[in-house]
Amino acid sequence: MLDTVFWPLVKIVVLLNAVMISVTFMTLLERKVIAWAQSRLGPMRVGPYGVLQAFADPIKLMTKEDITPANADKMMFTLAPILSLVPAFVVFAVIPFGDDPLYYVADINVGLLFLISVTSIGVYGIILAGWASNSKYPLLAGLRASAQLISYEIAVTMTLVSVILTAGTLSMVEIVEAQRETGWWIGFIQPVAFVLVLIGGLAETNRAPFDMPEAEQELTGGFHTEYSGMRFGLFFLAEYANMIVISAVVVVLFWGGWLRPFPSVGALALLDYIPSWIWMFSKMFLVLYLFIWIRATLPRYRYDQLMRIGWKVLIPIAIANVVITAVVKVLL
Amino acid sequence: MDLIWLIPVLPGIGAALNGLLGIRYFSKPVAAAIACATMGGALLLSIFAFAQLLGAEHREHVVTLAHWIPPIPLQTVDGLGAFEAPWAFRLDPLSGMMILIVSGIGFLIHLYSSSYMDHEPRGGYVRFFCYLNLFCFFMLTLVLGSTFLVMFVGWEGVGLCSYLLIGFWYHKKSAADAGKKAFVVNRVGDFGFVLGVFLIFFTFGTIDFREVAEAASQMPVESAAFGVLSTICLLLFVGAVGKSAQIPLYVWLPDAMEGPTPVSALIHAATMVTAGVYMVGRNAVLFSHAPMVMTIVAVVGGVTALMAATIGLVQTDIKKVLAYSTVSQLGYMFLATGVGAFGAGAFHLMTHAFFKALLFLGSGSVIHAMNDEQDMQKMGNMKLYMPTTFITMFVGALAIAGVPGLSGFFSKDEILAKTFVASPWLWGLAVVTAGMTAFYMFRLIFMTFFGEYRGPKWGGDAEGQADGDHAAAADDHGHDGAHVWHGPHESPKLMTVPLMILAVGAAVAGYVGIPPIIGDFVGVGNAIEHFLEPSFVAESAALAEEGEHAVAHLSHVVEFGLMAFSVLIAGLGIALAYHLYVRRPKRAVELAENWAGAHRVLTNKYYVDEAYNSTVIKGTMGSARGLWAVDRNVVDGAVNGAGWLTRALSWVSHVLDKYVVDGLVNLAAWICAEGSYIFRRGQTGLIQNYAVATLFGVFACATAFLVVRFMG
Amino acid sequence: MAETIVFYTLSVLILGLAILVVTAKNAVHSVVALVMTFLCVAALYVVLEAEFLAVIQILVYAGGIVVLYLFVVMLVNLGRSPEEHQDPRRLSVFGLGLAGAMLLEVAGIVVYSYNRSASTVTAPAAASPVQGNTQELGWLLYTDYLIPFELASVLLLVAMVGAIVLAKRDL
Amino acid sequence: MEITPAHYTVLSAALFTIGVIGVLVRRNIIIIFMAIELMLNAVNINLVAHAQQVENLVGQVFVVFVIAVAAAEAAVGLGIILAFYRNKETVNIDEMNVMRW
Repeated sequence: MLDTVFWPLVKIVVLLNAVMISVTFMTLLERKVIAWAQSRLGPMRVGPYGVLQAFADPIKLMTKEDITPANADKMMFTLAPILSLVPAFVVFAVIPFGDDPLYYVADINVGLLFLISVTSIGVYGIILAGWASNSKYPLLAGLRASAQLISYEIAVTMTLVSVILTAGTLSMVEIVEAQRETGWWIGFIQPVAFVLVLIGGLAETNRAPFDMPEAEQELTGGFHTEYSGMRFGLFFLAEYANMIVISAVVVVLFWGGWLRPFPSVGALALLDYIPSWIWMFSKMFLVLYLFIWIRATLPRYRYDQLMRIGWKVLIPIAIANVVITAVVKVLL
Repeated sequence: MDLIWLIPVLPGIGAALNGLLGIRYFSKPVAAAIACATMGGALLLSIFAFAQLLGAEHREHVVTLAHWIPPIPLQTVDGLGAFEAPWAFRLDPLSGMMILIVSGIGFLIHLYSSSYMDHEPRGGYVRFFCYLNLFCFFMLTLVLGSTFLVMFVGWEGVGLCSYLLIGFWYHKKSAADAGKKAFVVNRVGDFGFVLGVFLIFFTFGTIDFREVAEAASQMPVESAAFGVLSTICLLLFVGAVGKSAQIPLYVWLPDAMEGPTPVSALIHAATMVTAGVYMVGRNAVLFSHAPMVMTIVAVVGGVTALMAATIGLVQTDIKKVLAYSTVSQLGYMFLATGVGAFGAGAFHLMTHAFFKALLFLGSGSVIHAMNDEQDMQKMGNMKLYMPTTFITMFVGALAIAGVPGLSGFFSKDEILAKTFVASPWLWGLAVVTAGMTAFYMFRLIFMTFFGEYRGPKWGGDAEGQADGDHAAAADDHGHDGAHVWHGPHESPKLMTVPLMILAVGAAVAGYVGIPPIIGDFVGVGNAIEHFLEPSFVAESAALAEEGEHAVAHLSHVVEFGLMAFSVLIAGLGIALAYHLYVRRPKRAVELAENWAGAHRVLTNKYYVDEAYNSTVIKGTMGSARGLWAVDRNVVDGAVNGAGWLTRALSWVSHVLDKYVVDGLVNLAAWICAEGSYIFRRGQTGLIQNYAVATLFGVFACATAFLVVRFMG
Repeated sequence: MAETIVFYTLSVLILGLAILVVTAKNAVHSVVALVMTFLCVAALYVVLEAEFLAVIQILVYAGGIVVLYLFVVMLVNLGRSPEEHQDPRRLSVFGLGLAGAMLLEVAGIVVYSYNRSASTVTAPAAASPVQGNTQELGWLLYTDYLIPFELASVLLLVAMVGAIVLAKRDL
Repeated sequence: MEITPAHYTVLSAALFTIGVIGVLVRRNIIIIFMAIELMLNAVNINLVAHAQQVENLVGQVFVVFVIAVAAAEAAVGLGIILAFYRNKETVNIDEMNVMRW
């Protein structure tokens, strides 16, 4: 009972808190990085170099008035942010942050599939938020967002199939183990898949340059226009949690997870003294930094271009990649 | 030699190109170039093939291109035979000579035409070359064909082209009528030819020339009885008579002069009309076995020669003179074949092709120069204006008249010699004809080129201006539609060069067939006769027995005498012509007045056309009218009566249908419609009600199951 | 014990949400209830040791099909309720009763049958060369059921083409 | 109390009946479609439960096929609904009777 219920519950609590705290610092990091990219300083007032801004923002959100529009569908209006947040948190259950069972909640044999399917639930939060607001801009944004998410989900899933073929397993832990055994990170074997997953990940988290659902100029803020206070905060939390998930997935699938660089080179064995979770987190940080960097650099796509790229470029490339991978796999 | 099939096909391609694309898209030079190029190609191929044939051991080569008609079982005299017709072409000495003539003269005439037809609008010009090429295609098919059927394709094809070309200026009623006449008259002959081919297949079970000849050579010579071979030959000869314009079917040829002059030269002088002679020669073995028919051939040929020559004496239209001359010369050829001298006939065919084509082209040149004037009475002194034409035509006239040293002398003399052996009577006819030939040809030359100019005046230009200017004028006057005539002038180079080539041919072509009397003297044999022999003679035991009389040779003295006599006669004819038409032109008119009756008969061509008109044509029309009347009154009456009866019956049926049958049908429908009101209520269109019905069915099944389980 | 609790909890959730699907006035509420139902059914699959199916259930049903329903519901956003017009000839009440009766009958049959033959003779599956639910399922699909599997892919392709043809205003 | 396949079967029957009722009673055709999905799920539960009972995965294979067919059905069915809605401005099944008689 202790092992099956208690410790997992402890791990879940720790993990969720860690995620929430890291999200707060993510927002700070993003503001700072974009500011530096634009030759600004970013938040400087709260704490030294604005470090405490990370806590100021959540406190502000939590204390603001929570408004529900008069003609909104109240039940759905409340349900939507929850539906959005829950899948984002649930997927953390299958992500291994280190080589020891201590560092992950569960290693289920269909881990990757579980991850894909649970993230696909997240779309309901967005679409219902748009609909429940009973306002035309959120509705449009919600429809756009869901269309975008579904489209790119296909591309990403197809791409992941090639990764699964390469690793030969669906379990996240075993995928990393497979990379240790071959000595090659899958990112080197499947560079195309990596690029596809990166692009798809950006799109699925509604990040620039695919931040169509929250395009302020067109939709006055997107599907959460009518939201305020903590309910808005939940959406916010879900988005950044999703970013962390994507970064973790990219690292686990392509860049060896918690493995040190060149896991097959014995000469670098001294790097093993660094704990595995530090490798994991540093790699995730690099990926997250890349996301912010992209946001600071690239302009937003137009909606039709976005859909066209998804259907006419990414999906065909993903399918071709699967076919080539399968053929190579059979031949080897 | 395996490429001989290309010889006919090349002009065929040209015709297809010009006919399918050219009439819409090609310019005049392009069309002419295509036509001339294909003919030139055919000529080159013919020369190569002929050269190879000369070098070959076995002088016969058959190329089978494809199977046209697969073997069909048909009834023959000895049971079932397989009627089979491959697309096969046969090259042997006879056809080799013919393809040289056809493609050679054809090529020259194509060249000539490209200038002669320049007045035509573009469409007509291209159409002309399409027809001309098509004609060459069919003519070469005819001479190269290895079976009667392939030959017949060519035979009918040239007839068609002849019709098309005679009626080339179809807007002119006389031309259209002449074409029609040629076609209809030819039909009579073709009918005989087809019957002959049928009989051949029925008799021999094959239609291949070689096989037929071999089979025929095994049969006895029908010198006494008129047997099956004689019938075949007679039927074939009917075809030849039609195609080669012999009595009684010659009437179409003079009328055929309505066509453009190159056409007259090519089709109605050099090639097509000789097809009959070629066909008889091709079937020499058959004819050799039917002496009675040979006699008919000889007599028909002789009589035609004389009759046409007499008509030719008085004609004033330059082309009509040449047309009757052609008929007459063809008569000569038949005379030769009729007396068994197939080689001599073929030889004359060749020389005649040269000089008659030359004469026609020359006359065309003159007509051209005279602004389409054909009446010799309106010409005169043309030698001043067109020296090249005059010289070449003069050579042609000398050749046809039989002046020693030129081609006509050799071929004609040989025919005369062979005829003398067979029958002095026929020889007499032929010699008289020869004299007349000399007379009317030189009458033509003298009326046209000598004497005073009698034609219409032309504007501006002073008489006797230098020839060069006119030639230059001739070159550009073809370009404008409103063709202004600047007086007689020499024709352009494209027309005169073929004339010169033909003149050379007419002069020297005879030397391939030097008669024994001279040949023995100089030490040269009769090359052509020797060359052609394999085509005419098959290994025939039966023939060899009776062969003595056919191959009997004349002594040199007799032959020399005959030759001298014919030369004398020809000289007399020329002298008479000179006397009557150069020295004392008035005398000719007086003569015509003194012999007014005979002159009228001759001018009206013995009233043959009128006779045909009043008998054959009137008879046909009358019987047609009678049949029409029968058709209208009896047949139509019967049909109308049947129609009335049907209507009456159908009215009865209609009444029955409407009230009885329809009533029953409507009753059934009414019952259905009324009955459906009850059931329609269930069809609500509510799909859920249907689902309820389904569910009810499931429920009933489950209930039944339960009932059976627990109650039963 | 744990299984019993989980089963009954999930059963109540499934049936309750399913009733909500059928009775909800607002179609969007129906759709949300449907998603919940499917998630609970997925959980039931996990209980039944069918992890792969559970994931597929979420991925395909919840993540795919029901999103499609939601889309259509939003696109067909009517000014008037589609339930306004009612044909007087419908047999809804009769159908309702019939369905209830059916349920009772089936339940009776099931209970009776299982009580009569408490333990069914199980046909043990042929020894599979691979281990694990997903692998075994894949093995079956790609060996014994290869042709139906390929046919299903063709069916999906046809459905895709058909849906595009139907939905596109002008091709 | 042990959970037997009978429990699952009864659950399945209940879910199926709810689906049937939805099909028979509702007039919004989209909801009818959703009710059909419920019925399919009821069948799936049955299949999976018995597959576990007889320790044979064939039942699960069939569930995979059922899901594939359900996806196809949803795509085409919703396409038809959209096309119909464009023409008639309604999704009420009682008004969809143009092919009656």
